[in-house]
Amino acid sequence: MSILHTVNKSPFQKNDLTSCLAHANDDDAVLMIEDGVYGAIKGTQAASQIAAAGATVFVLGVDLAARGISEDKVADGVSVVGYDGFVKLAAEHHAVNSWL
Amino acid sequence: MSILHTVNKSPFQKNDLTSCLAHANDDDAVLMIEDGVYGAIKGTQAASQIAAAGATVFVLGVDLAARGISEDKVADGVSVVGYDGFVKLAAEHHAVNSWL
Amino acid sequence: MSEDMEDGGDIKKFMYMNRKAPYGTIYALEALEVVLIGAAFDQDVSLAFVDDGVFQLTKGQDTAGIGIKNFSPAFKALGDYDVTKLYVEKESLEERGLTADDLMDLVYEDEDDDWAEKPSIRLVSRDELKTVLAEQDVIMSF
Amino acid sequence: MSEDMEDGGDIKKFMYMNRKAPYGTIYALEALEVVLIGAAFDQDVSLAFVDDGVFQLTKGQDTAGIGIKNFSPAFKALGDYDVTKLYVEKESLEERGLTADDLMDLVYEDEDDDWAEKPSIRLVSRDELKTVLAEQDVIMSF
Amino acid sequence: MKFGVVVNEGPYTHQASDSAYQFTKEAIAQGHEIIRVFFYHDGVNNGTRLTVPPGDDRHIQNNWSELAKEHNLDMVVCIAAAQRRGILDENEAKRQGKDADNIAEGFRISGLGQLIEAGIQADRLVTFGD
Amino acid sequence: MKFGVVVNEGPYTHQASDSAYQFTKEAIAQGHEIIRVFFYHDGVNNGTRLTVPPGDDRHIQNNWSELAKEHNLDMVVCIAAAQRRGILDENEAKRQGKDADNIAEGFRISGLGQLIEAGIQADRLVTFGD
Repeated sequence: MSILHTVNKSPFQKNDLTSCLAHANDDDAVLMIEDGVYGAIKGTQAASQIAAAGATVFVLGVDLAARGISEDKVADGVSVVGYDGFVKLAAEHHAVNSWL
Repeated sequence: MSILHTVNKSPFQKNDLTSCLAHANDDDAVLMIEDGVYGAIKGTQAASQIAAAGATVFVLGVDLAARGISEDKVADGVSVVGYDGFVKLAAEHHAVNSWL
Repeated sequence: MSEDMEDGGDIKKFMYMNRKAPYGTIYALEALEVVLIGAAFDQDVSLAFVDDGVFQLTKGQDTAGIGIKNFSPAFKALGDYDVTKLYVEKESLEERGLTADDLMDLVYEDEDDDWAEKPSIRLVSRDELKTVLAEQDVIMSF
Repeated sequence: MSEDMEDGGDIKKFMYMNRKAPYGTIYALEALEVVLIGAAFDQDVSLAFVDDGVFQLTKGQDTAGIGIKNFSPAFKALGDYDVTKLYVEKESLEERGLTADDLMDLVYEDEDDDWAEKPSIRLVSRDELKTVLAEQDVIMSF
Repeated sequence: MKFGVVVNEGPYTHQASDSAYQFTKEAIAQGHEIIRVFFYHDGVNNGTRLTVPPGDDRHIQNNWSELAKEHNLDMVVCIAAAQRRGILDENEAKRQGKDADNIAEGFRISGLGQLIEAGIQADRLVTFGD
Repeated sequence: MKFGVVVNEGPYTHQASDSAYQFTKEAIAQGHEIIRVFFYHDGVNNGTRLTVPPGDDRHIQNNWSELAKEHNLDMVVCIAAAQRRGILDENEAKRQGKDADNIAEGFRISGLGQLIEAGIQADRLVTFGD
């Protein structure tokens, strides 16, 4: 059974994304929201961790836009979704685990 | 002129201690309080960073005791002080920088 | 699905994820309050202690000097509430310079084994915990 | 000591340390509110953007989709309030995959140089910032 | 599908309440049922009617109260968390000997059991916090 | 020596207010002068009189109010931060058309200028937060 994980904190200041990726199974999904969206920026340590992870990784587009991170800065392998996608991901997975 | 830096967050989950130590000058003092006191535990990555730092490092004893970290677990080079020591350190340095 | 129709209701697997240290913030205490209330609901309850969450279980906590109530004794009551599965992640302990000896002795009496006293803390590797997480129906995070 | 007895009062060096990203928490916005009020007090004001604080200055912020007010335009007003020293740490930018081109153009008019328009953002290395920090009288952290 | 939503931080300081609000609106728009919005920890502070945010910013409490009215949402503030933080309804204020209350329209104060119940009854429980 | 103390988080949720209280008491005990305690961000929530913490825990607001009374402390709650979060005194409540106020004894509501002034007048400004 697969889980949707949400991460809402910057990976540059807090370990939540690192810990989430280390605890996610390969059929899980990880969605970065709020300050968590900074994890989507390409060319960073966070992007390397995401590339190495087994889980599928998403990022909330409206939180990216709010922070002035344009989609051409988003690392390969990270899919941008809206709140509609967030609700769908929550429905498609068996449980939601928020990494607070 | 020297600064007293305070760090109140766990170094295992947040980067505040790392950033503080990287920005402290050699004549500065760093005081770990609240959840920051976990940085005083010997044998950890945080303890290695402290050992390599130029600044003098202190830890608030009452916050250690609250968390069940006995003083024999405190890394060499970290001095345990009480609130009396905290106030004195604040008075002795030119300014206080809280790493929030 | 871990559903069970006896007693006319579903039994769900509830996981309380504890990732924060005590006292610096209130999340650990208020998480424990949820667990204690939740124990009355006859669900299949587990707790995980990961990252700084392992600090919640240290023995010898003495909060007199900071003026905050020491709530660590309440973990000892969990067994009486049939909350008997406390998963503690080995990697999180090690990174923090702790061993199982630094943690409180938490036990429960096993009604299926002549009320023998058994440890509630289950030391698990990160990989073992991943398997436990995948089985859960509801994950509450603190 | 950076004390100055002219005008009958001391002038202190005030440093506002910004280490948090905008919108996820309110600290960045409420820090800016302090800076704007503080500008009326004729002190020697600097701002530092370190760690996630550098994210406060990205250009193109558009908050329509999250329903929160976009306060980044207010940084452009700082020059008019004689707040002209914004230290941005290079190492913090680089770790986050950003360059100076990703930041807003913030300028002020230099009254000592025939009101020439000059950049307010000063890119500094961590070592340079350490020197600036050592000179401060009051450090407010957000 | 039945969703439960948990809000663990107060208004304005963290984005949690804003995100939960956007998520809840979108879930309703997709035809899902929101069986409860539960406010815990500092989340109880979303339920005070005394906030006066700047006129050019969103009014978080009003947004929740209006959404609740429109869609008949059950918005529950945890009583234990609320007492610690000074969120009271008229009954609680009387019972505690306080001379004022501050609960906003559409919020009700109840026990933690309501959170567990939401976990049991909802198909998905989604938590927003810090 | 003159100290200013800043509290940036609310009661119970973070240790900041407890630490600031212990620091302030000790500074007074050592003969220092506390020129002001300034409550900013969620720190304004320390100033509500409506909290009802469990009987076996500390009462943070009472502790501050009593310390202020005993040592004539100037405890200032930032007005802008307080409005966002629903902390009002009688005047503010009237001005904003609210039917209740919740400020506690010993706290006064004023502007951010009081924080800057504390920075200028104090020999040391010490901040507690998250």
